[in-house]
Amino acid sequence: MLGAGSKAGLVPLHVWLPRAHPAAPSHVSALMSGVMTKVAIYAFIRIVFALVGPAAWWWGLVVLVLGGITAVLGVLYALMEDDIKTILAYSTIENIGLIFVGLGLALAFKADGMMLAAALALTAALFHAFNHMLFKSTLFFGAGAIQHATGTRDLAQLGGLIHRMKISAVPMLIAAMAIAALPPLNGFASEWLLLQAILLSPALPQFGLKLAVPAIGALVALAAAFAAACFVRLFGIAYLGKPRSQAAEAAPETDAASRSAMIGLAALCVIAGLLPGLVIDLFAPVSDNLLGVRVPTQSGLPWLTIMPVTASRSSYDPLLIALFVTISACLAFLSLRRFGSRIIRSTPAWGCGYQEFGPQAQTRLSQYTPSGFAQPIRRVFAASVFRAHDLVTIPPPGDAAPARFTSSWTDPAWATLYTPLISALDWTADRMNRLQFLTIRRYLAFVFAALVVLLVWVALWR
Amino acid sequence: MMVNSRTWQAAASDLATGRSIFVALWAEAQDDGCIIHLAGRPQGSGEVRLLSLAAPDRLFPSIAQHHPAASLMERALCDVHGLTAEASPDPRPWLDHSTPYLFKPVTGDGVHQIPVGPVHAGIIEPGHFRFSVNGETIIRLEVRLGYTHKATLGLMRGHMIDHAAQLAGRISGDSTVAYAFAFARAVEQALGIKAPPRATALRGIMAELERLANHFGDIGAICNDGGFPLMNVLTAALRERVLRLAATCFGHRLMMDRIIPGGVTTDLTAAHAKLVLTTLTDLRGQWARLFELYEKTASLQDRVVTSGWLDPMIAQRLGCGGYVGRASGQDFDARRDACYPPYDTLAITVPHLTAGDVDARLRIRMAELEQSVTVIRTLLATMPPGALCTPLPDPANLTTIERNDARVGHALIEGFRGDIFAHVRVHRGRIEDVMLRDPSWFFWPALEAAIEGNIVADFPLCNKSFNPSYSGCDL
Amino acid sequence: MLSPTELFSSATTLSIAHVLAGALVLASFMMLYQNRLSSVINVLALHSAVLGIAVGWQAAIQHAPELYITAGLALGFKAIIIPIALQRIVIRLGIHRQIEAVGGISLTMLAGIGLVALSLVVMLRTAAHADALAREDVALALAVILLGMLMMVTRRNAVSQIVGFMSLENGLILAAAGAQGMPLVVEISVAFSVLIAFIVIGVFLFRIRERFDTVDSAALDAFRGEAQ
Amino acid sequence: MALITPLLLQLVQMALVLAIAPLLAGLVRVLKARLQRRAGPPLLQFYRDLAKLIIKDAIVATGTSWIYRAAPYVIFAASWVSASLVPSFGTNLLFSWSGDLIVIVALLGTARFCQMLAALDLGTAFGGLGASREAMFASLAEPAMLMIVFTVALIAGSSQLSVIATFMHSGAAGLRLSLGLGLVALVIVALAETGRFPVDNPATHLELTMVHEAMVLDYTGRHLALLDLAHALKLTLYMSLIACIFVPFGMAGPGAAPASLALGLLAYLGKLVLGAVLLAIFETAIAKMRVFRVPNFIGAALMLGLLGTLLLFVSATL
Repeated sequence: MLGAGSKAGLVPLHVWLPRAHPAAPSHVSALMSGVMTKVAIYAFIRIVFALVGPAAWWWGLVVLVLGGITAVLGVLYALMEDDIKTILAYSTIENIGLIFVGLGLALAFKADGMMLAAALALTAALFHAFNHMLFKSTLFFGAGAIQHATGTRDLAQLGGLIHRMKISAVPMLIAAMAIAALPPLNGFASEWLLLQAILLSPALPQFGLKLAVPAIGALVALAAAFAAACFVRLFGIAYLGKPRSQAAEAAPETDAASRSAMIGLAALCVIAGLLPGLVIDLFAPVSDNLLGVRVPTQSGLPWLTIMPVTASRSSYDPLLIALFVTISACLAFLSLRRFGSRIIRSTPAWGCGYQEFGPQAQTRLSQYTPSGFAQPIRRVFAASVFRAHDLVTIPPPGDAAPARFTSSWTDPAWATLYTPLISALDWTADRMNRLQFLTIRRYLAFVFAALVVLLVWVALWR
Repeated sequence: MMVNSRTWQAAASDLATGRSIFVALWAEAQDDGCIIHLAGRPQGSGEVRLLSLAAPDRLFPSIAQHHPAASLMERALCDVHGLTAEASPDPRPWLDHSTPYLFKPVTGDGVHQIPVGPVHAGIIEPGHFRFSVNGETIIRLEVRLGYTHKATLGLMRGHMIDHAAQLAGRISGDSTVAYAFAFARAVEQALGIKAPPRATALRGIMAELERLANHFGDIGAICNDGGFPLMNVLTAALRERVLRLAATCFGHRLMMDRIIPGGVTTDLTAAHAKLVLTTLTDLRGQWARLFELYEKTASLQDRVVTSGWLDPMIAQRLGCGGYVGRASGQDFDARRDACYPPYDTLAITVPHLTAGDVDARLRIRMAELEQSVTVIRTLLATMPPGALCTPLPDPANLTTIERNDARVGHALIEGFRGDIFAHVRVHRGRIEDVMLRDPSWFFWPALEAAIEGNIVADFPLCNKSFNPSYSGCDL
Repeated sequence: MLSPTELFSSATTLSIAHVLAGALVLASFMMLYQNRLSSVINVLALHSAVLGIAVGWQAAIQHAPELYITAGLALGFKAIIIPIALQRIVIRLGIHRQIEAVGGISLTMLAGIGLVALSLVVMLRTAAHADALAREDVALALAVILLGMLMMVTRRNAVSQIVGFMSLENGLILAAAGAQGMPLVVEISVAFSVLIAFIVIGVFLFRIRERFDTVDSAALDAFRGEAQ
Repeated sequence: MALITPLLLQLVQMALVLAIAPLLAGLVRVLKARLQRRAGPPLLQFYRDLAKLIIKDAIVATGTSWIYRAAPYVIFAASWVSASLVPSFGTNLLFSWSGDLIVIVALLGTARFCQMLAALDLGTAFGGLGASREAMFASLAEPAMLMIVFTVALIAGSSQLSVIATFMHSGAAGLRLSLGLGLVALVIVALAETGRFPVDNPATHLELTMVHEAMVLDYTGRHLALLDLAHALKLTLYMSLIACIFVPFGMAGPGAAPASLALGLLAYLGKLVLGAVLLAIFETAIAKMRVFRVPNFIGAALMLGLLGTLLLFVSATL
């Protein structure tokens, strides 16, 4: 677990990953993210499901909790980073977390003999691993194309690339939407399967699992929502808006080989998203092999729906949904053409009459910066975990000095795990010393804590 | 008093140390260069003193380098008269919009700007706000005005007093009574005449009615910008009743041109006086319920308490008057401290708080509403009979001395925003030099300072709680 | 007049009791969520009103008329008189400023969720043989008590600590009412003890205020020599 | 024949939500105005605005890409399809199996993704402002919604809305605490997702405080019409969702007679009017929150949803 976890990038063993991945050339990083981490997952599956005998249920719980935390923290990192490849590397950590949630769930189900549910969870994990390979490779190719075209990976230097990298922007957009788990693309299909597996958890006999799994479900949903924010930020800032540097303004389109590779991978994302039944059936032999049970065959169902358990429980038909959305959009388009104005005129966006925001402006001061975009999330979510902190100094009236802004955050793994325990010891000693000076509220807190500890003890050991 | 450069600098350092409070800075064009006037008052007093410095080569030692409150006025007068302030910390133009404008510097990673205005979505005056932000965190706010520079003071110079009085009443429409009052008092002082007692009582009533109407409007608008529109529609109804009362009693909703140098133009009949009393009693009952609503709406309290905190130190340094200063611990009210009729016979208590947030500025307004009602009631109860206006001396019938001597007068009048300063020099019935200073000159820099630690979304709320006048600074 | 037990099936009467107990937990959460004194007090009124209804319902389904008195006491004292008095105190003290929750609202609520889960698990484990709904009601009552303690621990302001204490007591009464009624004398004494505690605390508050010009209990700490 | 009726009902449903969405939004506006003692706009003003916007030429900012022009169509289509998948007057919708509640929520997520991209495409401060705030709110609203889905799905044994509605209608769920918690949480999420008080002010003119409006600030003509309609559809969707899960009374079941369908329709409209009244009262009585207080508010929904799910496990062991 420790070995596979550190290889795959589970928190808190993740620290190497975001440093190594961006350092490699793009196609190698694509390979690293897409394949190498999967090797670890493969090893984990092999060891835990096949080699080690029957697993205890709490193994599943441990994997679940680690996976859930990894997913959320990974994507939070990604949201705060400015370097495209580092963002992608952190997002890999998130996806590994999601895959481990699926694996943990499968372990737990298996330990309790719920083989069908275990097969569903395992399939979801494998499906997600497959999807991740597709869209993450596309994204790394795209990142490579950006780096090649502009010479930078810093989001703060990019912008407006969609106008110059017209073709490669499209697979990039598809991959971004897929990794953000949006229907009808493949990322959503695997996440939907995972959630369906989570919905089966009440049947688990252990109370701890029953209570933990929905909480993990909340973490999965949180990670998915963060991922959407993260990739809106990545795509929206790199490709949309106006260029933030000369290099971005003059970026050439990437070469045909990269383009076609990206398009091919993105097309696979779309196909896997629209026809998830086929992919699920592809993984059926694996669960058959490992668990002796397989998820019901999906490809024969009418309208290519997927229906993991029973029809009355849930079903999802991405093809039909996509068709509906397309038809509705076309209907809207056609009826507006028929009944409304067809003219589109174009004028510069209002820049308050200032040259620096006008059509001829060189600087793009009014556009959101990547760190500005992430600031609300950083302030709300990262303030405690990452000790994210913004410091503003405004000189008093009449002082001509510039106003200053600094923003900082730290990786809690470094701060809490890798810094020596000595400081903790110091702190404890210090605290012991202060026990005698407790306040009323702290006395209360101690009584309260003692009560809670007692209750926990009753809950777990009685 | 004409001074030399050394005394000038000494006066500036007096301002910097807080021994005296800055009131106004303006310039007057002469045949040979300019004369710069500096008005100040001792700390805690309403007695304004003037210093004048000749600037023959269009150069003068900057006041702003010692005292930041003077910065905007210094920049404005440099633009109007083509002067240069030596060693000025901020030599950028203020009214002159012909050149590109450099906003104050900001350093740090990931900083971007949000430009707002001068065209706004609401019906407000033009002003440009430049926010340097990182996401929601405001790193710096800078205000740029001067979009409606009307050269009002220039239009007044050389004209007859009655014409100038009309212009004075139009400097900031919401304070038309206060401006007319200030101008009239300055002219009366210059000409050495006194308005009849009945006229001063009526002036007081009008000034307080204006205060009532504007405070109602402000309280509603603050709550509206805090996302509580209900309060706005309710106070708008109260404001409307005050305006209609003014229209009925004085013939004009805003009571424009009702105060003239020498007195007032409209009398208040006994029936109308009764109407004022009954309306006020009725309004008072209504707003008591509104304030209860304000205090009990926890979601609204959550918005206003602690938002837009203005440091009392900064309020003091900038010489902020009115509700802005009084909410940040400044105990100054021209009605009490400059002691002009009709307030000289009344006991004015000045409410002041130290919290300095939006809530405090709103509570000051509420306290002032109560006080305005008391003042109006007292004035109505003790209304003296008599003439409405003392005629101004006819320029044709002046003595030789009077004909050759220009006469100077100034006044400090408490408008609804704060103390309005008026200065005139009259010569043969014409205005030679004039300055009318709005309290907003100090609110704008205070707003820029108060935004520290606030987020972008709270700016409209903070701004509304200051409610500075654009027009008053675009003279 | 028909009693509820005649009107509804026993499952429905019990599930209504259950929902009322749950509503009390919800009210406790609402209390944790508030960060303004006057709204905390309003939620206390709501909390006590829900308690009154819950106890009243218990009285009806258990045919225990003495419980009506408890319900009446809860409604009269804790839902009306004490909140009004506390509001007056707050207004007289002039503390309309924000009360800081130690460690953020969301974190506190998350801890609250954990406490609810804990009390459920504990009750399921310890009272496995008891009647299911009674067991759950006790579990919910325990949750209310724990949340009340949490409220006291996470708040600095003395008034909100009092409110937390009152909600804690509400939880106790709920537990007692659920357990097939307790003697009336106990109830009355509980109610009176609350009242007395309230009066004492009221006086106490003004004393603190007089001496330290604040009701932030951190100021007391400073006085005790622990300068923070 | 067995297929024709559900198909017809599905088509009626699609037309219905599209037709009444502006009416509902207009009704809320009128009610709010009345509560504030204003006359307010006419009830049908929203339709007039749409008609006016549609015949006007569209103006787009220079330098925007095809995403800016395509986004309104995608957003509108996704909102319309999701709204059509929520059972309103009858549970027997033909395509209800093509997506469960999770899919509906995710489809709205797709619409939001496009909205945020379009806002960033403008390259102005307000687009970024709206998008970054939306991202912050959504990152809590989506998990909260999912916890509500969990609660409801675990009670009904399905995440399929038509199954849930049938189950709830049958009364088998009974009075459950978890459902109560879920309702409170869903109301909070609905307020946040539809940009109502206290999260966003749909009627504000203050650019700096906007969320949704900031993202559509530069849209004009038919594009704006689509976005406004999509926004109104979202409001209808959430009201229908609350009605469908928590007050399914009067809904026509599968194979219902025309009379009961008509009754179902009446009941549905009645529920919407009631919802509009409650929303208007709530919005009048409360002030908008500080931006950084909103995460607490939506976070409370997340906690309640989680609590609802946890309590459910306890109840399930009865």
